[in-house]
Amino acid sequence: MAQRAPTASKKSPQVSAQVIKDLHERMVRIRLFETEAGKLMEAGKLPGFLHLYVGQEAVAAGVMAALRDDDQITSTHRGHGHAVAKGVGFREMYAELYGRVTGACLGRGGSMHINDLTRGMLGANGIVGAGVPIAVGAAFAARYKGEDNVAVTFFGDGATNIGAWHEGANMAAILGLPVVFVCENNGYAEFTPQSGHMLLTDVADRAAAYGMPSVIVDGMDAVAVHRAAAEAVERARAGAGPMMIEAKTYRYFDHQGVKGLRHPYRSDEEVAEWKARDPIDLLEVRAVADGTATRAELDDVWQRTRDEIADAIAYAEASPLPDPADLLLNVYSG
Amino acid sequence: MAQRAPTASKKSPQVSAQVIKDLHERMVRIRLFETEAGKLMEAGKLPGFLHLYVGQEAVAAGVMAALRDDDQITSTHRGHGHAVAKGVGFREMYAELYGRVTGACLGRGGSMHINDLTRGMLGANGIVGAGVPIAVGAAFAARYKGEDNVAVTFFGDGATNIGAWHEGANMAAILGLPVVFVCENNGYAEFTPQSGHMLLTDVADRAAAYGMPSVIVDGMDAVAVHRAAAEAVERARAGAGPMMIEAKTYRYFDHQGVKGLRHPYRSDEEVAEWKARDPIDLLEVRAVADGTATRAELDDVWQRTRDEIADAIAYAEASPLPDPADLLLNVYSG
Amino acid sequence: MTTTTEAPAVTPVAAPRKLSYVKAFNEGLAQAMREDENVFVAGEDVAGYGGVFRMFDNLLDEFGPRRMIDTPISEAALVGLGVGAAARGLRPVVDLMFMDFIGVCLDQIVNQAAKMKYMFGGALSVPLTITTASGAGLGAAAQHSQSLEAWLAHVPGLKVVMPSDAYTAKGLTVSAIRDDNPVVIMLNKVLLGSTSEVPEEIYGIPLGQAHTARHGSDVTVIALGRMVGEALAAADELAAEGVEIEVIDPRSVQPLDTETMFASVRRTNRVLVVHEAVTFGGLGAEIAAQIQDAVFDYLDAPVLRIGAPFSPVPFSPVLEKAYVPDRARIAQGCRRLLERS
Amino acid sequence: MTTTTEAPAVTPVAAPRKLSYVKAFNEGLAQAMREDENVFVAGEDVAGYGGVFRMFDNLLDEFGPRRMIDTPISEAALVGLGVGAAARGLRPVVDLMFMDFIGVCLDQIVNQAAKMKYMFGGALSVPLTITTASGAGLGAAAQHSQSLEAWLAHVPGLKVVMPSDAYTAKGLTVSAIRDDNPVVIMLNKVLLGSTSEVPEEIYGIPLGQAHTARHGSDVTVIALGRMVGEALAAADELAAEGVEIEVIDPRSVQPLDTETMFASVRRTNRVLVVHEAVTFGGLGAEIAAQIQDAVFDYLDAPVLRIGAPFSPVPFSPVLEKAYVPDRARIAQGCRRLLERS
Ligand SMILES: Cc1ncc(C[n+]2csc(CCOP(=O)(O)OP(=O)(O)O)c2C)c(N)n1
Ligand SMILES: Cc1ncc(C[n+]2csc(CCOP(=O)(O)OP(=O)(O)O)c2C)c(N)n1
Ligand SMILES: [Mg+2]
Ligand SMILES: [Mg+2]
Repeated sequence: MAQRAPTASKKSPQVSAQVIKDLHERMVRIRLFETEAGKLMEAGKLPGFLHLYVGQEAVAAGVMAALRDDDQITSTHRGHGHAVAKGVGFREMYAELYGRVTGACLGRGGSMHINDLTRGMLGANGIVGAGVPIAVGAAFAARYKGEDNVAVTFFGDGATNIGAWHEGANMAAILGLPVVFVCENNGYAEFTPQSGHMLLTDVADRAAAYGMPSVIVDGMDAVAVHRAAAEAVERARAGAGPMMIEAKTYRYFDHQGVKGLRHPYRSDEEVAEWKARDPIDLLEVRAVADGTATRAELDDVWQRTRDEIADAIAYAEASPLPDPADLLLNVYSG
Repeated sequence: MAQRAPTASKKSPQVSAQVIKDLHERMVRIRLFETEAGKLMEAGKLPGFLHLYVGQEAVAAGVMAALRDDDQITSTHRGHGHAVAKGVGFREMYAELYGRVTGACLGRGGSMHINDLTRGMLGANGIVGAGVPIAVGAAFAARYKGEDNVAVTFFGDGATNIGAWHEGANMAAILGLPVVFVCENNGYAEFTPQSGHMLLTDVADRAAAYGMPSVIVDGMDAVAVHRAAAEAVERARAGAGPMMIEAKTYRYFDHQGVKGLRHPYRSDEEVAEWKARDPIDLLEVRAVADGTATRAELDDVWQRTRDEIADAIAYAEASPLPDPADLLLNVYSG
Repeated sequence: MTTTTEAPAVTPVAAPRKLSYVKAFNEGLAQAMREDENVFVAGEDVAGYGGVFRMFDNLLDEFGPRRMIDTPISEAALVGLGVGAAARGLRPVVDLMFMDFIGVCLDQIVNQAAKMKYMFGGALSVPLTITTASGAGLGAAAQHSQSLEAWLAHVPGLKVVMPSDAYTAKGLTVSAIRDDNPVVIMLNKVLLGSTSEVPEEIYGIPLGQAHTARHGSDVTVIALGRMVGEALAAADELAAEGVEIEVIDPRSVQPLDTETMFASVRRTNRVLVVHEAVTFGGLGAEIAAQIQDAVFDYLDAPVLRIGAPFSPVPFSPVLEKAYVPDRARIAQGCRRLLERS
Repeated sequence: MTTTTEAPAVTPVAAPRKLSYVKAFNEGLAQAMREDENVFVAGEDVAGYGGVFRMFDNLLDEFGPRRMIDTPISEAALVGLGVGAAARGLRPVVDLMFMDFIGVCLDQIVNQAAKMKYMFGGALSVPLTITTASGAGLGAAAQHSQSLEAWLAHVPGLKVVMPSDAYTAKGLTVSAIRDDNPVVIMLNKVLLGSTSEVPEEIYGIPLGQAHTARHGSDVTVIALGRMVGEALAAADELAAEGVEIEVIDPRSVQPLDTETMFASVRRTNRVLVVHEAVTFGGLGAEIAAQIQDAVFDYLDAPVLRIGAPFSPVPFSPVLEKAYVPDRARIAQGCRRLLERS
């Protein structure tokens, strides 16, 4: 069954111009970071795997704009968007993709382990679903210490089929922890459509199995995501326990890499339908139409970001490689 | 939160006298098998652990009376009731509890691994939830081979919190396999009440997360269980896919052993309330009242079963121990 | 179903057919599926997509959706499905994609598949095959690069094979599927595209029979999986120095054919074991322990082990290269063994 | 938090206090909780019930439900909770009840807890303690009796300790909790009620430091966990025959103090390693491999390993008894070593 693009909400967004600009900038940053990363991979400059986030920007941007710096997130194999939106620097991220010692993981982790504890980014993760219980633990720690930060865990539609996801959801619910569960439903788990991996139309319906409320949002509409996230986050922060958000979204590139397609698992029409509702376009058109931003302002964001990316890539390329003599660095503490 | 005993259905059971007698006999067989096993354990005659099924007889009896011999079941750590009801012999079972070479596992498995492939009993299991995917596999095999047998997997309320349960339920649903999920909700996972391990009142509500229908039955009423099971089994046999039954029931003895209580996790009132609705009493009273069976007929079942048990225990005690020289027997096939 | 078709002697014909490792695996699997209607394949993206490593290419076309099953991301249920189906007489092949994912389903492999026959008093067999891709070298980092054969070989009831080239990838796959026990096939990711001569007809390679890949009299090198090729390359290098290395490929690590190793060491008196896995607690430890026990008096030097250092697999290629043993380190090890009088 | 209070010398006072293994564990845990507000305990029935082995008795009374958490049967989420909480600065103690259940949560232990610091470039520590009961001897059969230290010791980033008596149960527990790395504490089920002298004050026992439990000159016996007591009993038996056995208790198997072993073997020239786990691929293999490598020239006989045979743990006590190594087999092994010239 093909993933259908939700139709745009006609309601005018009830968020401030500042938030709109914030969402826009976060999305542009992700889009350009990822597009350039894809090009670098195609050019053979990056080792390892690359799961690009392009198309899903509204989700990371919308959620992260609702978080404080000390709020914690756990991410997935498709984690760059979350990292960028949470404020992890381009330099550390590209340097990591290049395997340089200046990278976010000192070159030890690569794409799937980018993290930044100073920004509450508790790491991408190579194991589907594994970040879910870790976020539950982060939320536990917050409550234990009497802090009011919350944890957000991102996962795909496919990830909701794995045991750790189920266990993590129930654990958060029974312990009443401040965790927001964000399902980025892009309609596919690798090459398997949602209809091939679960009988439900809405992943959000799974929340009820844990006594957890849930909401479904248009994952191409950053404002819609943001409003839902702000509500869920405030709810969690106030001690009302976990909640789930399902954002219906789409990835533009292949599961891994840029164009590895050898199996027509998605139709051209489907891809086109979703791209026609590109989250950045959508936000820009509305922002210009309602006077929130001028075209020039928006263009300036793109240009500034491009410059920052060029600098970051140059930084990464100029950075030294790790020293094989340090192979055992950080295996243990102390 | 205390587990409340459901009130008895006032509807007169719409099943034949033969089925009533069948249910009665299966329950008596379980009750006596378990009561005697408990005594043997108390007397220090049985090594290992013993998770008694007393109190829950209506579930095993009700479900198994709806199955054919070639239907398959997977069971749990609390598996004697399922085995007895599925027709596994007392001799092999007691001999196994005694660790004799004549036992159901040749003395290798003990209580938690009793099985009988000739009766479709695919084994008790020491790992909570592990039997669930195995039943899914058995159902897969049936459909693959074009056979119309179904698989039933038993599990407790607590087991629905483990990943394998979730994965198994979704797998059965998406593959549309003939599996019946039977939750024996006895209100506790070891010493933790249901309210301490999930936010739901009805475990059956979890079925919706897989697009699976479900039904809740009075697990002290063998007829009610039987009718629900017959429906679910026929549905599965007809190719309509999996379904979940939640039977609200209670265990009379401790989680493990007979009276290991050191923590008042259940009130005397609660225990008494449930015992007042003893599944065998309930059936006997109704059967005598509506003329389905005479007291003498029912007593005869008890007596015959007692005799068979005495014989089986004598058989077990007279059976030889395994020979340590055969330690490596059956590690591999071929 | 345990009969093993012996490998046909590779007679030198006009143009011996070469096949890649992954295609040889695929061919063996397809032939085993043709041979036995009870064989089916289940896993994530194995059917429609043909597997992320193309291990299952074209099988959906030939065998259809009844025998090629795409599953949700639910490895515990996937292996459990295999266990249940095997218990009921089928011969499932379930794919774990990356070996590193085994941590989410090890209970079904170790506590269910491996022990069921024993615990049940022999009442059934579990003819389950588990395929998975292991090994470092692709910059896939710590959670997608492990070689965990030591865990599995420590489990009574399991068998574990590590094909070292296309020929063994096919033959071990066929034997694994024909075997009545749970067998884990560890395909090496770096070898997927490597080619060697592969007979067209179906053939099995006996599990638990080591193969002497090269004969030599000076040092025995026992190499697992991808390290066999590295050892052969090291042998070439050392041959130029006048040193003759014997290379043994155990092919299966459980059961492990130690007799072939002992016999070799009795001749060479020096032995090196090499694998990709971390040295500490790796298979090399078991092999070394058995050798020093069985042929103690023949050893002119302690058994030398080469494996990965005690760290997770690093991402950066410069580190990963230093991490994984290679021909240079093997040659180096052999020289060290020979220096010892 | 990595400072280790050295074990106070056990000075012979009027009536040295004896405590059971499980109570010593409990006392160490309670003292560590008093010492550090960031320590909490989570697991199935650990709070209200005090743990099925009474490991957590009375802790709920003292520390309340904030620090003693009963969880659902969700071991993957339980360990994950610990990983996340540890990453955020707490010092979680999570309980797995039976070690055999590790197969349902190994991913969180091995791919998350153990690797996180490394993969993240050192950005954090994971000061997580995992407690679990291991070992055979209670007729608990194949899924409730395993000793799986070999799996864990093979994982870079983890530490693993195996207390052999009440004294080490307390001290290793304290050190595990104080350690900034993930540490698995394997309590032995059969030892739970066994008693030994245990100081009342809090003390740590350094991880990675073996203890020579008995000095002797004829054979070194390296024994893990419960086997230490068996080895000491065998030593008594052999002493009557005029044979002096040195018994080494590694206490922690990762890190493993091989120097103490090497030094001993240099004096005794004969060594036996004994553990409850299956011999093939067990820790004994690693120890044997290291010893034959490091002190090859000092060995008068090959390193002898004694472990369980290659089968799941059988249920029937008569089989289980034959399965688990004991003092008789250890004594027998020592005699065999001494026969060898
Ligand atoms: C436990 C585990 N199983 C399988 C994989 C391989 N894998 C990586 S991503 C992926 C698909 C995930 O789908 P989804 O959760 O929908 O996320 P998306 O890729 O669509 O963002 C799979 C199967 C894995 N990394 N971990
Ligand atoms: C994976 C796993 N975790 C924990 C246990 C220990 N354990 C055995 S039975 C049990 C409680 C099961 O509760 P429930 O599913 O409700 O079944 P009941 O005992 O009530 O019949 C637990 C925690 C286990 N055997 N396996
Ligand atoms: Mg997806
Ligand atoms: Mg229960």
